[in-house]
Amino acid sequence: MLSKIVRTVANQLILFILIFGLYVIAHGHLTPGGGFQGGAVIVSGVVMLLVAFSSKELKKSLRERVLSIMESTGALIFSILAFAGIGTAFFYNFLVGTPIFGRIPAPGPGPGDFWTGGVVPLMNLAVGLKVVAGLSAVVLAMALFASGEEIEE
Amino acid sequence: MAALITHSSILIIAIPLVTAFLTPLIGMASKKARNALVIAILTFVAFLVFALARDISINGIHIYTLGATSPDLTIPTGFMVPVRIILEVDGMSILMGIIWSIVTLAAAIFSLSHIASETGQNRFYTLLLLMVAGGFGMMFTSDLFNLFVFLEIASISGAALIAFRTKFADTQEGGFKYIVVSAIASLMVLFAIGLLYAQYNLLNIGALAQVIQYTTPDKIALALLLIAFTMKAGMVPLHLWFPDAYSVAPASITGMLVITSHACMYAAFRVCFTLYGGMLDAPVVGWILIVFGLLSMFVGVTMAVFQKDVMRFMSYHAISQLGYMWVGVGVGLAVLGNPELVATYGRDAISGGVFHILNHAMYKPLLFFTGGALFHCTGTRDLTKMGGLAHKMKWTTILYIIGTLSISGIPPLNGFSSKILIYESVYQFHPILTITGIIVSILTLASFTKAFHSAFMGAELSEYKKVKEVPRSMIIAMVILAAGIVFITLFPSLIVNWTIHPAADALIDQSAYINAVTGAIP
Amino acid sequence: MEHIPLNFPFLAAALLVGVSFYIIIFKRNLIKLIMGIAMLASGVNLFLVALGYRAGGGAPIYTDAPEGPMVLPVPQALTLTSIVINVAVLALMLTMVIHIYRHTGSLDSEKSRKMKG
Amino acid sequence: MRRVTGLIVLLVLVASLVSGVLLIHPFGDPDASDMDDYIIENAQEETGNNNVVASVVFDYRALDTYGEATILFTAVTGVLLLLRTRKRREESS
Amino acid sequence: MTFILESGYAFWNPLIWIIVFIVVMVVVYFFRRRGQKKYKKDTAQARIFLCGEEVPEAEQRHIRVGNIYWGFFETLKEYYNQVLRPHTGIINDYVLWFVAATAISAIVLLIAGL
Repeated sequence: MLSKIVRTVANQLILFILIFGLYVIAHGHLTPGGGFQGGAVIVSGVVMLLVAFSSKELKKSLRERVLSIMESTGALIFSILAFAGIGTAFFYNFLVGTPIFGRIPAPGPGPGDFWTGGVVPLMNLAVGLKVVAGLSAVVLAMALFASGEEIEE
Repeated sequence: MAALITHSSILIIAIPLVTAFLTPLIGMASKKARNALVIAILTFVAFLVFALARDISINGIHIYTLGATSPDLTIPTGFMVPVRIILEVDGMSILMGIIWSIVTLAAAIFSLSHIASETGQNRFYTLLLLMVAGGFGMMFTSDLFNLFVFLEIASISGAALIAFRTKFADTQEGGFKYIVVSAIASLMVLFAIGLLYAQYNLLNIGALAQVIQYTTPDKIALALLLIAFTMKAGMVPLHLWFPDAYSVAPASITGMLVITSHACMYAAFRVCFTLYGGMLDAPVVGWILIVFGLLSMFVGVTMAVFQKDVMRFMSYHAISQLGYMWVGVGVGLAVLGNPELVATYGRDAISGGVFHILNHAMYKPLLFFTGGALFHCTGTRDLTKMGGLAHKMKWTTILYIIGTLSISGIPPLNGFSSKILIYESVYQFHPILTITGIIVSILTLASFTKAFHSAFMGAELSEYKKVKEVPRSMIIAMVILAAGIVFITLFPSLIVNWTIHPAADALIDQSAYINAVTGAIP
Repeated sequence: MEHIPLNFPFLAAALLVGVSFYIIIFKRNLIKLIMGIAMLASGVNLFLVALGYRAGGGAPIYTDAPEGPMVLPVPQALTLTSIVINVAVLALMLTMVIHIYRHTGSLDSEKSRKMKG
Repeated sequence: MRRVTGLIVLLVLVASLVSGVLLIHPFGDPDASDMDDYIIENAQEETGNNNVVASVVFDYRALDTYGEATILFTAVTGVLLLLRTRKRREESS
Repeated sequence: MTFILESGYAFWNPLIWIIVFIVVMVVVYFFRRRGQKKYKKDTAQARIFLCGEEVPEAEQRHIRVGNIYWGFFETLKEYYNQVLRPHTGIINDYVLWFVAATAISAIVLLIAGL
């Protein structure tokens, strides 16, 4: 556990990292970024917390069981989105042309519309959830194992 | 039902994946529900595979374009080359799929009691299902990069499963070696994919095969792909990691790892026959495969005679048996440019090699399972500590004998029927290949007799007074594979006509694979 | 051969692969070996992403895109996939090395080995 | 001995890799780009995405991404499987 | 015919083999029945005779794996010395073999194409 200054700063900074990561995830279909990248940004915040506080402290708020469930949920959402298009073909982008994320942008360079992309923004969200949960679980498990703590089954 | 068949190729990959994501959630609630789910899903997948196999035997190559407006629409309307990922299942792929579905089902049943006393079972079954999906993906995809992705799924889950028993040091070492080798091999595959992509701007195997030129970068890419896949398949002199990784894994996983080796072998065949095909300098590549194959046969079996660890001993035999397939298919590849020789003995050689894959996939997991049963009962893999186990483990003994006779090519068991196909066709190419094959076969019988004697024969030993026959689920798993052996034994011609010849023809006939993608009428 | 001066990124990728193979072959420390594999992955990724470059091209994103050609999008997607795969592989490798160190007390690939022959 | 053989072999490999990469298209000028041009032109219309890379990742090559997500899941499961400790300690105590 | 496997030169039929096997077994059984009738179990007839020495316990008589095929290994000692040399068990060597095989096959393919 590092000094109080570091802990306080980390406590404040995590919010901004979280917002930035969510921005990267949510705008993955418009700007550079996406689920993996945004997820990695958020996990970097988790690593910062892990350095600032000890793994013992972090274990209280980030339960591995919860992380495991979150990860499975993300993967299942992704699978459901993939299976939903099976009426036509697996992974068919069935949301294009529907009210949800279904608008089609004007061809060529443009300002970009949030409600476009079909299933892509949703898949970005699912992947983001999965990456956040998965990589946090790995980092946390390694830290806990190194410090000789117990890891949940 | 028709819709199920249309989508079956992706369902075979996706259903185990979804189940793998669900397994941790269900496992938290109930162990029994989880076990039942795993077995049920694998049975359903096996059913789908057989349905797809029937469909392919009637309607020809099955094709599935992911995300297109219609699964048959491989190339976007008004365009020349495929853009999306395409799954393409032909005779060879479905043969591998049938093998994989049977062996995974048996392995899952075997695991039920084999790892019953260990912790971390939820994650074990998750990884097992992921490995199943990775294997099917490798066999069914027709996209090079997708092949790389599924290769990685299979190897990462395999490595984690090898290291499953964390309390032993050697499991960690075996898992580490396996993952290092896999990582390097798959990165080199990726490099080769980059070389091919740079020149033709394509990733689909069929579309690439149509335009490939065999330029210098193509040759480098061929060398990288070939050696990377042969390394993953465990060919001498790249076999060194093979016994280290296979001997320490739980026996059910070892049985599956053998088939992932076959899948990598299948990928190597796919690269040689389908991707390069007619452009290939066939005699040179054929001779490379034959020479390495002969080395595998001989070094594998002589190292096996030497071993004292039962799983290690069987792993070396797996290397040796893989050599037969390399030789058989290598001879077929060497004469590929000459249609006359292909008709005389090339097709028979390839059929023999492919038939040996099927046979090996039946008896080698069976033997590994018996080795696992010995470990389950005695707590050791060391043959020097064993003896007299036939008194207590009658079923295991009988199944071990079936496996032994089969692997040594004793008539009438199935190992003989594929070996005779290889011997007779390969003899016309070069007699020394057949002679080596027969010597290796004799040494195989000798070493298995030795292991049989030291583990099963002799008087009951005092330290194993309390040993009991293995639990029923393990016996059921072994009996499934033994039933496969008996079936192939009794109806060799049926199997060859229905599955082996279509597979061999799929390898020889490159144009059918290309036409299925590009949509040309054959 | 006339385009050698322009091919430096490809050359760098090939040399990076060579250097990382040197590390993997000659360094006995397991952590260094893992670093070598990470470098190998970087070399391959560099090669892949360099394949898609088009002179003067911008990112293949239409949102407020400048005029001009766009670089090829598929190599970028492949590289993204490959990077994530390598993260996964490295995590698993490090876990196994932690265990190897716990069991044998050594990170040397010769001293920590149990299986031979 | 091992060092010399290793270096020679390594140099041969690097030489062949270099000869391979030098003979492909010049940097910044791909020879063939049919597939990518098709994607750049049609991504907006077919998938409704302004970000062409995202449309490749999640639409044209979605199975790769599915596999990639699966690999991450696999690795996380593997790491958590290998670092499990609780039950073992109960056994030993 | 689902039983006959054509193999290029000849054919293979497991059914015929099994029938012949059964016939041979019957013949062997027939000869066996004509054997000595005086044999009795658990008499001195059936015991092991070791030059009058004391016979060790059944458990000690089991030949362990290390002692089987001793002559084979002794004859092939040179071969085994050579073949065991690459099996070092060091992961770096495994990668070296991979690099060597790739380099050699790349060279072979390049030279063969000239």
